[in-house]
This record gives sequence, structure tokens and C-alpha cells, in this order.
Amino acid sequence: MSTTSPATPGAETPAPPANTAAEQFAKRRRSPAQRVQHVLHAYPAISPLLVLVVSFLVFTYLNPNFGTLRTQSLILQQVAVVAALAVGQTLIILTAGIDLSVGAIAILAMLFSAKLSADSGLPGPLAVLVGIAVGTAAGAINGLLVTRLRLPPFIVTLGTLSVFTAMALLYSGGQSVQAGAMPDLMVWTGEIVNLGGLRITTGVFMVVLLYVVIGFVLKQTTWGRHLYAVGNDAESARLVGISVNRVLLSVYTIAGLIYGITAWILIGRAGAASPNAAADANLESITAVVIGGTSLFGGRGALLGTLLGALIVGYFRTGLSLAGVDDQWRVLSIGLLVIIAVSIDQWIRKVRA
Amino acid sequence: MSTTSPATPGAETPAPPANTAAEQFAKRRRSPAQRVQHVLHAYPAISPLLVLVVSFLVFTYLNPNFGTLRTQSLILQQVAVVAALAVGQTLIILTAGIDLSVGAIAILAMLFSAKLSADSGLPGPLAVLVGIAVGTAAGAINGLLVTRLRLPPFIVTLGTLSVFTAMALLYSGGQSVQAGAMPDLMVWTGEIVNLGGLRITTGVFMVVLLYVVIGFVLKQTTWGRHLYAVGNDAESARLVGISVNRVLLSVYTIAGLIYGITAWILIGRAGAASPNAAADANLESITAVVIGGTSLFGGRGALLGTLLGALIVGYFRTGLSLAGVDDQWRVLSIGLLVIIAVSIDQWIRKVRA
Amino acid sequence: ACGSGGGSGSGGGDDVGVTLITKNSSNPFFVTMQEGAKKAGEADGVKITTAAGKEDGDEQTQIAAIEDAIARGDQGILITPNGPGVNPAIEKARDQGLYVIALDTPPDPADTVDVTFATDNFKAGELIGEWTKSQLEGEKATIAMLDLFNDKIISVDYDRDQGFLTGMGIDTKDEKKNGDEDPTGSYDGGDYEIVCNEPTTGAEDGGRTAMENCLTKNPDINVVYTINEPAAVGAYGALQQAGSEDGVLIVSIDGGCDGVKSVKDGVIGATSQQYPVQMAELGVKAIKKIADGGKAPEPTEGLDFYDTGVQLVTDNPAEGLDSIDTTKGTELCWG
Amino acid sequence: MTATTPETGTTSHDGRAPVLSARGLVKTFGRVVGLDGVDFDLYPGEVLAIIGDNGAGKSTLIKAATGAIVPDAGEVRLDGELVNFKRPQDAREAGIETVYQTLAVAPALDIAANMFLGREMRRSGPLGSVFRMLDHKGMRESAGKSMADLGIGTLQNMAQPVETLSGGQRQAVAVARAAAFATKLIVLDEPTAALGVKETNQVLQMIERVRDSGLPVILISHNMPNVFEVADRIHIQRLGRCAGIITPKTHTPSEAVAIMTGATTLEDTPGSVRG
Amino acid sequence: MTATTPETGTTSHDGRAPVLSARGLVKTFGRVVGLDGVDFDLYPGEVLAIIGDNGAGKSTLIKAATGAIVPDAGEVRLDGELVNFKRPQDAREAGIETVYQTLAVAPALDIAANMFLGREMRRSGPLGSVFRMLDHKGMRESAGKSMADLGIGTLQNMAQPVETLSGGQRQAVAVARAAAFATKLIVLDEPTAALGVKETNQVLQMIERVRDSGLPVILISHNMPNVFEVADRIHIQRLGRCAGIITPKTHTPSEAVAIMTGATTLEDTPGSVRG
Ligand SMILES: Nc1ncnc2c1ncn2[C@@H]1O[C@H](COP(=O)(O)OP(=O)(O)OP(=O)(O)O)[C@@H](O)[C@H]1O
Ligand SMILES: Nc1ncnc2c1ncn2[C@@H]1O[C@H](COP(=O)(O)OP(=O)(O)OP(=O)(O)O)[C@@H](O)[C@H]1O
Ligand SMILES: OC[C@H]1O[C@](O)(CO)[C@@H](O)[C@@H]1O
Ligand SMILES: [Mg+2]
Ligand SMILES: [Mg+2]
Repeated sequence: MSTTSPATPGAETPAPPANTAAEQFAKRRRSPAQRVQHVLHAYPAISPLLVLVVSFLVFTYLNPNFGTLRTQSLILQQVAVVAALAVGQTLIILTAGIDLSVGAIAILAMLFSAKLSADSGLPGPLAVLVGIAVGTAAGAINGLLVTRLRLPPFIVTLGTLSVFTAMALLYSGGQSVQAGAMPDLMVWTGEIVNLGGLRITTGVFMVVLLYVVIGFVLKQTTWGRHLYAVGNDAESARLVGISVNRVLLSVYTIAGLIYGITAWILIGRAGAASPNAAADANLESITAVVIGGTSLFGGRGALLGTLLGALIVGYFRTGLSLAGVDDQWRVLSIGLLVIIAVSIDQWIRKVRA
Repeated sequence: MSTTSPATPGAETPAPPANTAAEQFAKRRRSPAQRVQHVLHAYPAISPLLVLVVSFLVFTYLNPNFGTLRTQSLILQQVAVVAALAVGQTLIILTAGIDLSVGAIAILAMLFSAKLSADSGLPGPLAVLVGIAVGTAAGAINGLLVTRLRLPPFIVTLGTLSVFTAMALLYSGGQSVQAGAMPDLMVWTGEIVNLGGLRITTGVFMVVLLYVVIGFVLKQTTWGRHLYAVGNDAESARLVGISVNRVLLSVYTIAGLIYGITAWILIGRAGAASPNAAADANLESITAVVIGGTSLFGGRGALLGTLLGALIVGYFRTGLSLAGVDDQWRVLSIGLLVIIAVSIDQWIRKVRA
Repeated sequence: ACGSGGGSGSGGGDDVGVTLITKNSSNPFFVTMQEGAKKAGEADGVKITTAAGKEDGDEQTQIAAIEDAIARGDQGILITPNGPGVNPAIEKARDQGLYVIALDTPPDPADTVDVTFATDNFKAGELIGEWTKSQLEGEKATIAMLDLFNDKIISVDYDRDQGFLTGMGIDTKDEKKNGDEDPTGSYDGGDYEIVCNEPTTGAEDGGRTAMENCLTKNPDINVVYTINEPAAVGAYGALQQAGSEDGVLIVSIDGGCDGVKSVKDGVIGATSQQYPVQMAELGVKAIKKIADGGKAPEPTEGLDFYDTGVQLVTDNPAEGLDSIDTTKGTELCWG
Repeated sequence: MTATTPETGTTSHDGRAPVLSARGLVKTFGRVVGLDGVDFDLYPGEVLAIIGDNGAGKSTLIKAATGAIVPDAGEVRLDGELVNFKRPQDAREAGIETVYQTLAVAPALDIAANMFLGREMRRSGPLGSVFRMLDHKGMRESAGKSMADLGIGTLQNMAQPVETLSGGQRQAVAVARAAAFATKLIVLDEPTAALGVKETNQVLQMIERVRDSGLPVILISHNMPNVFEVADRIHIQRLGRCAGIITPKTHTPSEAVAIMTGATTLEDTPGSVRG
Repeated sequence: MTATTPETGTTSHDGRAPVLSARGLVKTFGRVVGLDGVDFDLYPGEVLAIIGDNGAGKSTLIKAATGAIVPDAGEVRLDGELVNFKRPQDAREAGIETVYQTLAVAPALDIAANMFLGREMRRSGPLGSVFRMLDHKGMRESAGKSMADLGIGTLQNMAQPVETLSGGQRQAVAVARAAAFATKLIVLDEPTAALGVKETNQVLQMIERVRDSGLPVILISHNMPNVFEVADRIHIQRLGRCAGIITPKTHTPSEAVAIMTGATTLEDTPGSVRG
């Protein structure tokens, strides 16, 4: 047994005698808590994962229905839209920005494509493209305002939040468009795929794909690298010759594109295009990003964390609901659980040795 | 005339001949726009003031009612609560934090004091004190979580937003307490004082007082200085021997106290204590701070800006309404106006020479 | 552990599980409804779980609550729908074998749910409209319409608004559309001017801002229609601070204890009283009955919902208009 | 554990007890070893230089001794008393002023504000004691004087934000601050790195003035001529450990560099006269 | 306007045209005058040192010449062509590499990422050209080599975030970056300020290697011995102006310091041999 765990400090293997003070320090006794902390620290994604697993067990104990594939698929569907929007939000927050217009853009894109297809009989593929184009254009407007006018992203997106919301309502007249009135492709994202009991919508798959693609781009490409550099220290990035404005513009535009895709997923999820569909999307998407460990000051964080952050909130909400916790108590518990979950994460990250 | 304006560069006073390149540069011709920019730059508070004055003129031109004392008093009353909450929010944002629980704390404090005085006949002064104490305690809880658990303020106040809101609703059962059921002192903040046609509530006066006191403290005391230092660079502040945690704890606590006082103003304003009274307070208070020029990254900004920021939004909202702009168009215009107002401000600050 | 079937396998023993989903949980009306449902549930052996939108109009939270009810294994859902956006989720629940009852607000179309227990909202509006007309005695009516939403179309909103105008004798044009009336004209007895249609979201602060907006447009308003009593409270506050509360007729709908007291104090002229506890009790009983193999009650004759009744509360009764006074109103009030 | 520097006892060469001393300091950062069991002593009225290659652990050593970081192991004594600095504030309150290599300035605040950060001057009378009002004018004047003392003549406006200063001007602010407030000892981590020739000389003179006034000084520097000019003793850090302690009298700069870089050891290069 | 340095023409002492030259550069910050009409020339294959007191305008001068700030007035020429650097990127693209005094590193990114920031290595084949994938491994290896070349031996892990490096290690990253990518000329603003003795020598050798390979170098430094060791010509900044240009052959370090501090002028101290 001693030979199978050579990496564990303080194992009973005959180690070479400690010959420096630091080595002696490394071989000191540690409390079990410290050991756990230490292991978890080596894999930063483990800690939110752990929170997920523990809450899975607890909530399933409270109501066995929680553990069923059925409920799990439900949570995935409930979380999908916020998780998708949070991809764009993550990109923007990584550049030390913030996007308050995420919900407004998604609604604008959704209503445009839905109404165009319902009223003027635009065919499905075109309608979907229109939605994505509207999202992209709206994101590009944010980006232009941020880079040309040099306004704080908070102000820009606060302004466009109003502008895009009003445009969506003026265009739609507050009317929602029902699924039946749209081409099939528009609601295709709500179609269920049965994966051996896990009944998941195609929309959920699209969200997973979004995470894979953007996660790859962030870690593996020049663009991702520059995005982190700009968020970390824009002046340094400028001095080493990165075109800060170009990076920022592309980030806001791509975020808009992601919101445009999310609009499509949202239609499938809601079974309709309604102007209130994503009212809380701003705070919820920012919450997922921050719980996922990305810094609001930019330059630090990872996309995987955002996904886990979105899932944690979904777990808490549905888990408490299935446990039969009443509305106000549920709100209270979610507040506490968020604080606790992030505290655990912080505690693990804090470890130094 | 030439002697009365000696500070104007390029005035006709016989100036000593330019003897360095830089002096020649300083004496170059400037466009009128640059001159305006230059003057405004010297007094940073002028630019938001200018935005106010211009919008006053424009809105009064569009509807003469806007210029009446009556409308002006109305705007002050509408803006008062958000402006008061924004004082606490400014303190927190100056430390590079953010407070999402501001509305929740105000409601909690309001319902506690209102219900206690209505149900258990607590006398007015005590009830007011209870409200302030509840606010202070809630703020202190935020502060403790931020300093002890070292959690990002966003997460802490996101959590307590839920917790405090749920507590308020659980305690009050959603019931509002009407003015008649409370001691007079509780609704004293809604009393009208007639200042030669300007009908202003005592609550508005309290808000003005709040700005004067906290503005003084920020600029003139050690505590204010340390607050800026912590927000500007917490690690440097720590290294020079400032107790960062103590400063942060005090900031969150004092912010809570301010919210507690605001709860009292809110009762007067609403003529009742109702659980929905300050629903949009989070975003609105942050908006006032940011439009007022305070950086979300901490350490830069001033309280006067926040007051002007709150007023600008109030002017736009009421002005457009009086101009007969329909609701959705109003929302759209406010979004645009916010962006324009802040752009002008940025342009003025940008000037270097 | 996997593959749970239809609506079986509730977490709480052999109780029947029901979720009550209200519009929000800060309006005393809905809090009363929750309490009523809990009480009825205890009596009938029904386990009630409550959920609510974050505010009036919040469809997303209601959708998630419906889905959770399905997942929890509940037999039925009682919902006060926040808008048409929840319809697909309701349909999904019914497909899964849950029994869905709407309370307070009939969905559009009405057959989205199995049955609705609600106030006849059009009639509730009509009553206060007729009362207002009689009080004015031919005087010019300068009217503020404080509605629920302007960005969403929902039955309580247009039913009450159009009912009120109908009661006044004003041509409402499209009966499902607020604000399409002629801005000026004559009602049964005199001239009218509609100053504004402002949204309140059925809450105090919304009511206050709405009233302030109306007052800036025209300070001479003498009739204020409000969608519900929280909005009325806000409206009164605005009038008071503008110093023009005297001589203004505020009318509302709800009949909560605070509202009835306002009528008594002369703050509100008249209010149409609703009976939320009844709605909740009927709803719980209906689901229990169906779970035990029985049948649901039928809608009231001539309506597409089951009418839980409405009465006008005022201390200034109008001739030919049935009403109860505030003493009686206080006996029947809730909250 | 004191094997690396056997000649360093708890009492000094001339019999006086050290003002500040540390034993067995260890600090690791993950896999990186910053300090590997370091002892050091600072005696009354001396200038102790710490030299060593980049990454040798100099900054980490003085951070551990002044509360900026908490060492993993080891102890620090001030005047023989065990101290437990948990925060830089604790060391400041004990009279230890430190100029950290990162300068520790608040960029958005002005020069005067930075000079007095954490120890602001208050107005006289109740305005200061009760209302805790700042004495803006007093601080500006005093800051201006301190900067002039350091020979920084290009700065006229004490209300200029520190972020707009040149590299050297910024460093001067931090050094002036330390010089003004120390009551026990001063620690300077590369205080002249960004300074010009004139300003550097001024700082060296300042160090000597401080020493002459009785306060001991710890000076970290890569500049051998400077070190040999002002230091009484020289502590050589190498790879997280103390490679020996020499004096300008016993060793030449090139011997010091040889020990520092590992080209030789203190044992092999005992110097011309044993300390 | 060229009156301050009459001997500086558009062609050099030995008849070659300057690689980089500037005329009449002015830069003011509000009331503060950073540059007050400065000319300078850099000739092929030379090391030009810029010296001057703190706040004399050295950093501002090279910032204005490399696009980091846009001067209020004046012009910059590269190989005789008027250039209009609006952003540092423009200068980089023209082959000018600069180590700014503030280092310009992204603290949260690792050493390799910082070394290649803005000019990342991509995978070979379509992965790199189409998918623009980074070659993480290649960059780490190459960064390790560059750091070793500079004699920074304490760094093993190129994946360590730069914010955890010692002051000197951090500076070495910036210097290594510039050395690796320059094709036209290198500008170094106090590159050895935080470096140890060994590392400083390494940088000086690097500068000589670069010069020998034909690239001219601009070096800002406060270290007179270093300056006199490597510089071919020395530009002296004083109070935002050029106080004269000397060479190590014509002037001694103390004459340079005297001119720099205003104790004398170039006219009064023409040096032993006229340049
Ligand atoms: N926070 C940290 N995290 C990880 N490693 C660190 C941290 N701080 C310091 N180190 C490492 O510890 C070692 C010692 O660093 P230290 O700053 O003490 O060096 P130094 O002797 O001051 O060097 P320099 O002369 O360059 O300032 C270095 O290898 C450095 O990379
Ligand atoms: N952004 C700015 N705003 C205001 N003043 C500035 C700014 N940048 C530089 N200055 C001022 O311009 C003058 C020249 O600064 P510069 O940085 O060029 O000096 P330097 O010669 O590089 O000094 P050092 O040797 O200390 O680095 C200084 O007085 C400085 O305070
Ligand atoms: O906000 C509108 C809602 O408010 C009520 O009137 C209760 O106060 C409900 O009947 C209605 O659905
Ligand atoms: Mg160091
Ligand atoms: Mg410089």
C-alpha cells in the first residue's frame, strides 16, 4: 500500500531524510482538513463539482425524485438558457466588462425572428439567421460604444438594456408569438432527444456545444489569450502591441452572436416567443459567472466554472423545491447556499502549500 | 477687458514671449470646442451640472409645466429614496465592492420598524431607531461576510439579497402597514415643507443632509481617506498599515445605517410600509453612482457626482413623460440619454492640456 | 431508482401533493390565498407547496415552478398565471397527468387549464364604473387609468379596465385592449377625458409613479381607476404629496381589510371585493376530489370560469346598484 | 538550524543585543521555496545590507520579518521579545517602517496623501480630535519638504496623483514616507532602483543620517558600490538560504558577488580579516 | 528649435543616415511639461544611452518615439520616412521593441504567455493556420531558453504567473521578450533597475550582442558605470530638454552627471575631445 501512494507527503515509504528547512516544513503533520484542502486545490474544478455531488446526494435523500434522470434532464433544461447567455457574459467579464443587456438582446433577437417568420412567412433557416444577425448586431453596437466612446461597459449596456428592451416591445407590441405560428425549425431547439432515459432537448445539446467551442477558443487560440491579457491589464496589453479595441469589439460582437443563438434556444424552451422570457437573465448570468470563480475585475477565470456555477444554482432551486420547501424559505435557503458554496470554493483556493 | 481675464491663454494681454517649445505649444490656437472642454475640465462637477441645466431648458421648452416648482419638487421627491440609498452604494463601490442587497435591507428595516410600531405599539422614536438598527445590523452582516470569509462582495450581497428579502416577507406576510397604523414620527419624513412654492418633504431634506455629512466625511477625515486607499489598491493599503478589514467592515456597516435611515424616508415617501417599495433600488442606485462618475473598480469618484447622477435620471424620466413621450419610447430615450450624458462627461474629462 | 412513471411517487407519504403558484408573494391577496390553501390542505390531507413569481408578470419563475411540481410528483397545480408565457408549461403538466386549476386570473384561452376559480373581473370593473358614474352626477370626468401592464396582455388587466369604462358608459372599442378608447368624449351623463393609461404592476410603488406621471400630464384629474388596492395606495400617496387628494374619486378592486378600511376612511370611494380564500379552498377541494376519483366542478353558466363572486363595498351606496357597507365589508375582508 | 551562520549568536560582535532578529524562517509558495530556514540579526545603529541574485529570497525575507507575509515556520524577535506580526500594521505600530519593492502606493491618491497614508495629520483642536478632520495643508507642506530633502526637485505639486509620476519620483515618495515615520528601524527593499544619480546619493546620505541618529537600517540592493559604501554588515542570500555574512572591511565587492552567485563559498573565501 | 543640439544633423558623424530620429517633440500633461522640444537621433549599429534625473523626461521621450503616447508636437522618422505611430502596435510592427519602465506584463498570465504576448506561436499545419491554435509547448520551451540566456536560473516553471515572480525575475521577462522579437531596434527603459549583478551583466552582454548583430539600441539607465561601459553616444535629458550629447570617449561619468544635474553645461564642459 505504501508503494501505491508515492505522491502523498508523509507516507510511510522510506523517504530521503529532509535536508533543508523547507523540506522539513513540507513534511510536517497536517490536519485531515488541510489534506483534503490540499488535494482539492490541485484541481480547481473539483470544488464546485464536489458542491454539485453533495447537493445531489442531499436532495435525492430528501426526495428520491430528485435523483431520477427525469428531474436531472429537467434541471438541464431549466438551466440551459442562463448557461448559454453566461457564455457571452463570461467573455465580457473576462475583459473586465459587464453586460447588463444580455437578456434584452436575447429577447430582441427572439422577437424579431419569431415575428418575422410568423407574420411575413420567412422560412425557418432564414428566420433563425435573422435572429442570430440581430443578436450579433446588437453586440457589435455595445462593442462600438465601449471602444469608440470609451464608456464604461456598465453604462453602455445599461443604456442599451433600455434601448433594446424598448425596441423589442415596440416591434412586438407586447404580443407573444406562439409555437404553432412559427416554422418548425424555430422550435426545433425544444425537441426532446431520448438518451437512455435522459430526455434532453436539442437546445441543451447546443449549449454544451457552445461551451466546448468557446472553451476551446479561450484556452487554445491567440484570440483567447489576448482576451485574457486585455482583461488582466489593458494598458500592458496595449503596450505589447495588442489592439485592445479590436479585441473588445470582437468580444462584444461574439457575445451578441451567442445571445442570438440563445434566442433560438429560448424559443424552444418557452414554446413561444414572449417579451418577458428572459427578464432575470442579467443578474442570473452574472451570478453563474461569479459563482464559477471568474473575477469581476477581469483576466481571471475559466468557462468551465461558469457552467458549474449555473448548474449549482439550478440544483439548489429545484432541489429545495422538490424537497417541498415553501417559496420564501426557498429564497432564503438559496441565498445561504450560494454564500456557503462560494465560501467552500474560496477556502480551497486559499491553500498555499 | 484684457486685464480682467488674465488666466485665459491666448488673451491679448502682452504676455512674455514664448521661450520654450512647450510654451509655444500651450499658446497654439484652439478650436472653440477645445476651449469649452478646457474650462469644463477644470471643474469636474460642472459637466453633469451642465447636463442638468440643458435638460431643464429643453424639457421646459417642450412642456412649460416641467419648469414649475411643482414639477421640480415632484422630481426631488421621486429621486430622494434612490439618492439616499446611492450614498451607501457609493461608499461600497469606492472600496471596489458592490451592494446588491441595498433594496432588501431598506425593505427589511422598513417592515420591521413599521410592523413593530403598528402591532406592538412601539413608540415612534423607538421604532425609527429599530429600523436604523436593523439596517445597520444587516450592513454589518454583509461586512463580516466580506471580511471574514473573504468572499467577493457581489456574491455576499447576492446571497443576502435573497436572505433579507425572504426575511422581510416572512416577517410581514406580505402585508403592508398603512400610514394611519404607525406613530406620526414614522411618517414624518413624508411631511411637506413649503419653501416659497417648492413643496419639499422633510425626507428630501434628510437626504440632502446625508450628502453633506457623508461628503464631508469622505473628503475631510482619516476614515474617508483610508476608504479611498483601500478601494484604490487594497494590497498597498495593507502594506502601509491600514487595517483593510476594519475599513471594509465599517463601510458596509455605515452603508447599512444609511439604508436604515432611508427606510424611514421611504415610509414617508410611500405613505405606507410595503414589501415592494424599493424593488428596483439595486440597479437604480448603482446607476446613479456610475453615471456620477465613480469607477466600479474602486478608489475613484466623489459623492457629489452620485447626487447629480440620480437627478439626471429623474430629470430624463419625468421630462420625457411631460413631453408626452409614450412609455416604450421613453424607456428607449432614457437609454440613449444616459449614454449621451456620460459620453459628454467622458469627453470633458479626457482633455489633457 | 430511475424511470419514475406518471404523476406517482410523491415524496410525502400517501398525501396528495399540490403546488400553489401565485403571481408573487408580497401582495397580501396572494399571501392570503397561500394561507387559505394551506388550511384547506390540512383539513383535506393535501400537502401544499407554495411557489411564486418574483413579481407580478414574472412568467419564468412560474414555469420553473410548474416543472418542479411535475418532478416532485404532485397531483395537481393551482396557479394564478402571470401571463400567456406559462401556457405551454401548463399544457406539459396536464400531458403528464396533473390536474391544473387557475385561480384569480383566467388564462387565455380559458381551456388551457381544467377549470378556473376567479372573480368575474369584468363585472368587478363594471361595478366601480357604475358607482363612479353615479357619484359624478354629470360633472366632467377627468380620468386616470392605472392599469397592470403596458408590455403584456393579460385578462385581469383588460377585463377590469374595460369593465370600469363600460360601467361609466364609455365606448371601449376592442374589449380586450386597454387604451384604444377615444381620449375625450362623453360618458353616460357628461364629458370625459382619459388622461393616461399607466402601468402599475399591481404594486404600491408602481401605483405611485403611475399617478405622478398622470398628474404631471393633467393636475385636474378627479377620477382614478386602479387595477388593485396596492396600486390605489400608491396613487393616493402621489395625490397627497401633490396636495390634490381632495375631491378625487379613487376606485379599486380587491376588498382586502386594508382596502376596506381605506374605503371607510374615505381614501378610496369604492372597491369591488374579491374572495381569495374561497378560490384557494375550492381549488384544493377540487384537486382532492379528482385524486379520489371524482369530477371537477363546471364553470358558471355563461362564463368560461367558475365565478367566486364579487361585491361592491362603499359607504356611499348608489341608487340601483347593489353594495355592502364597510362594516359588512370588514366582516368579509381578508389579509 | 543555525548551522548556516554559526557566528551569528543572540548577542552581537560588540556585545549588544540585536534590535531585530529572526531564526529559521521558512516560506514556500506551492513548489517554490522562497525562504529555506533563514536566520538574521540587525544590531543597534548599524546598516545591514542584504544582497543576492534575483529570486534569492531577499524580498520574501524582509516581508516575513515585517508582517507582510506570515512565514510557514520560524520566529522573529524585536528587542529580544518574540513578536508575532500578523499584518504589516503590527510592524508599523512597533516602529518598523518598510519600503517594499512594489512601493505600496495608492496610484489614484496624490503625493501628500500617499506620504501620510495610514498616519494622517489631523487638524489641531476639536476639529481634529473630535471630527477627525484632515490637515490637508499641513500634509502638503510637510510632504513638499520631505521630497525636497530627497533632492526631488522636479515635483512642485503635492496634489499630483502618484500614478502620473515618473518611476523614480514614485519611488522617492515611498522612501520619504519611511524616513519620516520610523522610530525603531527602517527596511528599504531596493530603494534606489529607479532613482537618478543625484537622488540615489541623497537616499544614501539619508540612510547614513538615519543610522547616525541611532536607528538601524536594512538595505536591499543590487548596487555593490552603494552597498559597500554604506553597509556595516552584509547578509548574502542565495537560493533561499543565507550564504554568509560579511563586512565591507573583510571582503571586496567581487568576493561578495562570488559568494552570492555560488562561484565560491564563505568558507573558501574567509576574507582578509575575520569579522 | 534644433538650437539645443546644433551638432545633430540629419546625417551622422560618419555620414550614415539615422535609423530613428525625432525633431521638436513636445508633450505636456496639464501644467506639467514632460518634453519641451526634444530632438534625437539613433544611428545604425550604435548604443545610444539616455540619462537624466528623475522626471527629466526620458521615459516620456521614448514613449513619444514608440507610439505609447502621441506627442503634442514634433515628428518622428524611421529610416528617414516620417512615421505616425498612433499606438505601440504600430512601432512593434515596424520592428521596434520596447521594454517600458512599467514593464507591461499581464500579471495573471504565466511567463511563457507574457513572453509571446501579441505574437504567439501557433501550431504548425492547419491547426495553427486555420484554427489559430496556440503552440503552448513550443512557447514554454522557447521562453525557458530565453530566460536561461539572461542567466535567470531560479526560474524553472514557465507556467508560473508573472505576479508571483520576484522584481528582477519580472524585469527579465520583459527584457527577454524585447530581445527575442526586435528586427529594427530595441528600446530599453531602465532594464536592469531590479536586476542582480550577474543578471545585469547578462543584459549588458545582450545589448552588445544585439548591437554587434547590427541592431541599434536605446538604453535608459541611471547606472553611470553601465552606461559608460556599453554606450556609443549619450543623450542627456534635463528638465524636459536635451542638455547635450556626449560620448564615453569625450567625457567622464562625473562630467556627465554634472551636465545632467545642471552643475555645468555642455558648452562649459566640452570634454577632452570634441565629438
Ligand atoms: N506569491 C508568490 N507565489 C509564488 N512564488 C513566489 C511568490 N513570491 C515570491 N515567489 C518566489 O520566491 C522566490 C524568492 O522571491 P523574492 O521576491 O524574495 O526574491 P528577491 O531575492 O527579492 O529577488 P529580486 O532581487 O529579483 O527582487 C522567487 O523564486 C519567486 O518567484
Ligand atoms: N501621465 C502623466 N500625467 C502627468 N504628468 C506626467 C505623466 N507622465 C509623466 N509625467 C510627468 O512628466 C515628467 C517626466 O516624466 P518621465 O516619466 O518622462 O521622467 P523620467 O525621466 O523617465 O524619470 P525617471 O528616471 O524617474 O523614470 C515628470 O515630471 C512626470 O511627473
Ligand atoms: O396585480 C393584479 C392582481 O392583484 C390582485 O388584484 C390582488 O391584489 C389580483 O386579483 C390580480 O391578479
Ligand atoms: Mg525582491
Ligand atoms: Mg522613466
